[in-house]
Amino acid sequence: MVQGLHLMLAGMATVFVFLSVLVGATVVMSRVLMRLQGEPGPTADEVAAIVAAIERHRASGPDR
Amino acid sequence: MVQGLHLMLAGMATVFVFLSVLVGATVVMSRVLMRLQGEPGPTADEVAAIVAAIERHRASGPDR
Amino acid sequence: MVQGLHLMLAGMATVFVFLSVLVGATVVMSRVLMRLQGEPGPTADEVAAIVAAIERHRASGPDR
Amino acid sequence: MDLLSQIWEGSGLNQLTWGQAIMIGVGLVLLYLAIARQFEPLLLVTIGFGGILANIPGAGIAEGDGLLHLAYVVGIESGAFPLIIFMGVGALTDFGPLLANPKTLFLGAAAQFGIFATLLGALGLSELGVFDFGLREAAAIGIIGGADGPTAIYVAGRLAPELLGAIAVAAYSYMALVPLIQPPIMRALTTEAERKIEMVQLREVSRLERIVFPLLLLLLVALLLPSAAPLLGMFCFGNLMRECGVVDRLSDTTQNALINIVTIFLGLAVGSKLSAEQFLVPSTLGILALGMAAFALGTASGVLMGKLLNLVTREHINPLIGAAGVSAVPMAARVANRVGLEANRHNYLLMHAMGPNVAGVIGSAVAAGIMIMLVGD
Amino acid sequence: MDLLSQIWEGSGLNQLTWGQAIMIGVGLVLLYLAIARQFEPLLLVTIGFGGILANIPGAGIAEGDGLLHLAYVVGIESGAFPLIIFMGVGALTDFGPLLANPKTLFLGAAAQFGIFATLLGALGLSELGVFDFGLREAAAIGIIGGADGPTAIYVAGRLAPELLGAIAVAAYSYMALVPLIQPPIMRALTTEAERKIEMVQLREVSRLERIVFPLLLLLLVALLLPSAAPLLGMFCFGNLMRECGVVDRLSDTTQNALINIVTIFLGLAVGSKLSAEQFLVPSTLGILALGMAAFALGTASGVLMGKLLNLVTREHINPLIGAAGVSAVPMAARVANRVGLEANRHNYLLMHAMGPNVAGVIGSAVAAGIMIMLVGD
Amino acid sequence: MDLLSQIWEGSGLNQLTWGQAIMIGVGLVLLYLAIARQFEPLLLVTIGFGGILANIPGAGIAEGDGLLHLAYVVGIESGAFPLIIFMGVGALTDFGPLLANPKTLFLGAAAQFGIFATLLGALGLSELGVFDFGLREAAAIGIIGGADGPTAIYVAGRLAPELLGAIAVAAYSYMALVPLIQPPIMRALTTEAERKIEMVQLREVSRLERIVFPLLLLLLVALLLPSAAPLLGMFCFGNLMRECGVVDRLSDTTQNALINIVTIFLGLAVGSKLSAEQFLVPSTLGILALGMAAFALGTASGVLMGKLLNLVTREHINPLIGAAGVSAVPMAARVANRVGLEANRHNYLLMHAMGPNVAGVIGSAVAAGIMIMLVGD
Ligand code: NA
Ligand code: NA
Ligand code: NA
Repeated sequence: MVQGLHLMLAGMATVFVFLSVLVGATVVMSRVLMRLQGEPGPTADEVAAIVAAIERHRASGPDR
Repeated sequence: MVQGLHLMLAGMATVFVFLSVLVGATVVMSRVLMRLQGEPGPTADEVAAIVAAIERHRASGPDR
Repeated sequence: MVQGLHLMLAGMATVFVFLSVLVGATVVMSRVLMRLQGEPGPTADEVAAIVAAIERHRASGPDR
Repeated sequence: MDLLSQIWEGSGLNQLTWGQAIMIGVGLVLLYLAIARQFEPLLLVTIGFGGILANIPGAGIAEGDGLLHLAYVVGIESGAFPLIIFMGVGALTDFGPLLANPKTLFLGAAAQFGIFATLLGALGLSELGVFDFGLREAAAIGIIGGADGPTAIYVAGRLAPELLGAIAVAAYSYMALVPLIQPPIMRALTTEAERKIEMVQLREVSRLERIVFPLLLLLLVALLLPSAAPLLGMFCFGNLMRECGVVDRLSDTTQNALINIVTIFLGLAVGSKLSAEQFLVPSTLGILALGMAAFALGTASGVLMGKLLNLVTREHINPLIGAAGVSAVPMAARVANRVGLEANRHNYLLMHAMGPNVAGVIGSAVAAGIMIMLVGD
Repeated sequence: MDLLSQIWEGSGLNQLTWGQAIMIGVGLVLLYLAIARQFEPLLLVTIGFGGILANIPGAGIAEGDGLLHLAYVVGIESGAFPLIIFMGVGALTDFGPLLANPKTLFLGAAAQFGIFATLLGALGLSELGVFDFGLREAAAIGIIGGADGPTAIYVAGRLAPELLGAIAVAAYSYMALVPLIQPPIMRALTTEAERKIEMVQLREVSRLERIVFPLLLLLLVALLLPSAAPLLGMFCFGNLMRECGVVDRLSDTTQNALINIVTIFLGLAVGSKLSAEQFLVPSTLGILALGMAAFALGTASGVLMGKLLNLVTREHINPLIGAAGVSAVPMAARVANRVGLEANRHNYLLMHAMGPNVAGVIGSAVAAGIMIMLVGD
Repeated sequence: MDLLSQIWEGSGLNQLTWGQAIMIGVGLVLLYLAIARQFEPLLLVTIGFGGILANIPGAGIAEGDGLLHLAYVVGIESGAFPLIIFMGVGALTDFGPLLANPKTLFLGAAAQFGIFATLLGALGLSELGVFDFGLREAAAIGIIGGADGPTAIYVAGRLAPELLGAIAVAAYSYMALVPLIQPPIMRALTTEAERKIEMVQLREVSRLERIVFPLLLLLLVALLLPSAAPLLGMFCFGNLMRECGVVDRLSDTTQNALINIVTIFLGLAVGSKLSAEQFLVPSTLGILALGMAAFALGTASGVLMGKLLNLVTREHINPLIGAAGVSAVPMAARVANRVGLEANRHNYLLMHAMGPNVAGVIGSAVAAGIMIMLVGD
């Protein structure tokens, strides 16, 4: 009975740890792959914002 | 040889008994299932006759 | 090493003998089957020539 | 050189025995019959080729850990292959015609007389010194008359494995020869008038009847003859999968991929028993002769039972369909149809003959069960 | 006559025990449920028929060298059949919905609570003297709550083979009963407002994500829980064949011929464990009761986890899809969809519920790995 | 807590060795090559995945009664899987181009020089102390030059099972690399004029020739080289089923369900030999180097034989098709076609190259038979 309780706690803990790690790994994997593939990729607005940001950065930095 | 003769008689007897029972069981099975399913089922005339019979029965029996 | 050399010689010899026999057998087989099946078979001209030859033979031979 | 002499010593030219050469010839004849004459090609192509492989000198394909011997041990010694084939046959069988006219089961019973008469004949001829078959061998030979390949292989594997090659070859060859063997017997035993008998159209059979029938048959086997349960159990299982309508994907696979795969290895494994020592013996001639007798007697008793039934029942049947009671599905039913058409060109007996035809499968499986119980220790 | 008495002695009428008669009845009931009520027919037709075959008196089909016993030894004792089925399930599984919404994996984790609580319950009731289950038996019973047939059979074959028949029957029966078991629990634990929650359309998942996911899962199993590697490894292998796009012919065969062939023999082999001595014992009732509790608890914890997730994450989910975390693919997802439609007739939860549904398969395979590591020596 | 430490001790993080980690990486590389580069995907997906499963620490999938080890014992130690695959290859092979131009068999013979030269090289390098291969190992490595997967696996399983993993990986990888390995060699050994040679259209081959050819080949094997009979016998059997026209259902199943099922388990079983102890050894580099040499030498000798044939026969052939004599069906034939088109864009050599291509399959099976006879005791 006590053995069963320990087993339950260890078991549920392992299940949750395993699936939590899997959630994390899956999210990271999806993000990495999306970035690699550019899919669905940044929208036109986002691209415009990024381009603007880069230009501002370049304009501001005399050290580059 | 005698053994063979006995085997033949016992064998053919068993084959016939088994298949005769199977014929009987199949016939009974088909009848029961046909009745259960109403298939092909009573014709319209038969239904009329049955209904009439029931009504006659009801009419005649004060005990019901 | 010497053993390997012998093995190489014996091996390549066997491979060539085997496949040479197979080439020969295949060629013979194809010829025999083509003849048996009459395939591609005699052309119409060849048939005409054969028929003519037979008729000449019949005409010439009083012994038949 | 040493290696070349080793190659020569290992060659077939050096090692081939007369027996092996003849058996390779037998294998080629079986392939010829299967391919050019279409004698039961699914089995005779595989058995014939297996027989050739088994007789390649020194290759050891049918011994030890050779592939064909493995297939034999795994699939035939264990009984698994014929049982799986029988499940497939069940999944391919339509019991509709039998259910529409159950009395045709009697025709399938009568045709099993060939099995038992041949058993008796084999024992009698052994007593006379013509052959030398014991009870187990005689029973295995008799089952050729069941005209049902997997049943014959199953019984031979249990009762007389040393005869399995010859028995399987005889069974499949005669099944292919049914169009030659049966018609003379059918014509000799019937009058022109009998052959002209037209039968009433079969009734429709409901789906529920089709589902219940294999279970009914299974329960009767369980109660009356458990020794037939492996064969008929798998047969009923295949048929239930076919008819129940809820496991069509299993039924499809059973009727196709599974039965085909097992047929290939069953045929090769049977071929592995076509060794010269086991096949080129006088008893093979005895098996071929007795097997032919079994087919002829089964055909005759099926037809005679048809005539007998006409004496005692109201609704007449055409006695020709009795010949289909030997099984040899569906060849024997087609033969009955053809002979019927000769007598009366509007008389289509095919569907009527399918009843006794599948009844014959049940009948010979029942006979096999009796044999195994009474003869197999 | 001697032979006739031998036939009588060998008959089922003479040999049948009450236990066998009852088990044949149980087999017929399973067939009825499978065929007439469509309870998991692929497995209950084969298990039910196998159970009947196993109880035919004197036939010995489920013992010694009988076909069903051979199937059991070859396929279940070795673990091969459930693993091959799991490969097939992998090849049939679409991880798209899970990849689009990975947090549904938590629902699949929570639903495994049913497994462990039932294990605890089985041990507690044994301590109270109600049942008599040891740790291995309790673990094997708990796994019924995984609602996943091959996982349950695999674990039972390893930890408690004597209970395998009852556990498999319970698992498949309750999977079929999911539409009856789950809705009351789902309604009791959710408010009308929760059941009405509409979820945002799932994003498209790229082919590359689908290919990488089974490999990612495999690597995590290898690093964290190798004892789950046989089950999850074969599952990932099947899924990789499905998704990689370069071995479609292998994937097709895995999804059809192979899984069908193995299902037939798996079912018959499980049926071979439905002997009276092993099934007609009080512990079977315990297994049925505890298995039901496991399903109910798993459903409840899945739903509650759904509610908990809504407390901590921004993007709300409908807690009904938590019930699909028990697995019972795809039945539990359909139930979630149906209950959702009752509350809001524009609320199609099916695709959303497929995420926790396949997460539940992973979850119970993980739980199985833990059990095998900690309990199976 | 005790259980948590048990879980940690059982985890891969705790148990993983460097060797296992590297081998998992090797498995992932094979999967990458198979999926992203389409290197022989049917085999490299299954072998690569099997290799990963075999290296999961503590899971024991490739040892004892683990599924992959069972598959290895049942299918590869027995020789059954490669033989069944070879039967399937036979059923997929069209001997038409070979029958239309039988002298292309000489090209298939010449290309086997790669096998024997590599054997010699392996022994020589071992004598020099570079590697440490005995006669059996050298023979098994040489057979990589046969460019034929099942033949290589069959021979390695018989002669050097400890090298089987590396040999199979080398064989399939180089078969996939044929489009890179062969063209430079082909161009170096031929003149522009030779590469431009156009060949006369192949004649039609009758059905009867196609049926008789596998039997003719089988009889020659039986008479001359029985040790090649298992491989070539099954190959001829598959081809006869294909061509005879009366067992199409068996042929279809052989070409689809059966070969697919066996491919899955063959690949997993080969993967089970990718353990760190057996694969991460210097001899693997030797096998990879020697295997590459075998491919190159086979290609060269095939091309040179083509040039030689043109010296002695009237009807010229394009020596490029000699390169197809190594086998690697149908990749090498496609390569010959492509290189031919580069020289003369109206020169379609594909059908002409199919003759030496299938001749190479026969040639390496003959070489395998010789090896097994002379080297395997
Ligand atoms: Na029969
Ligand atoms: Na689950
Ligand atoms: Na080759």
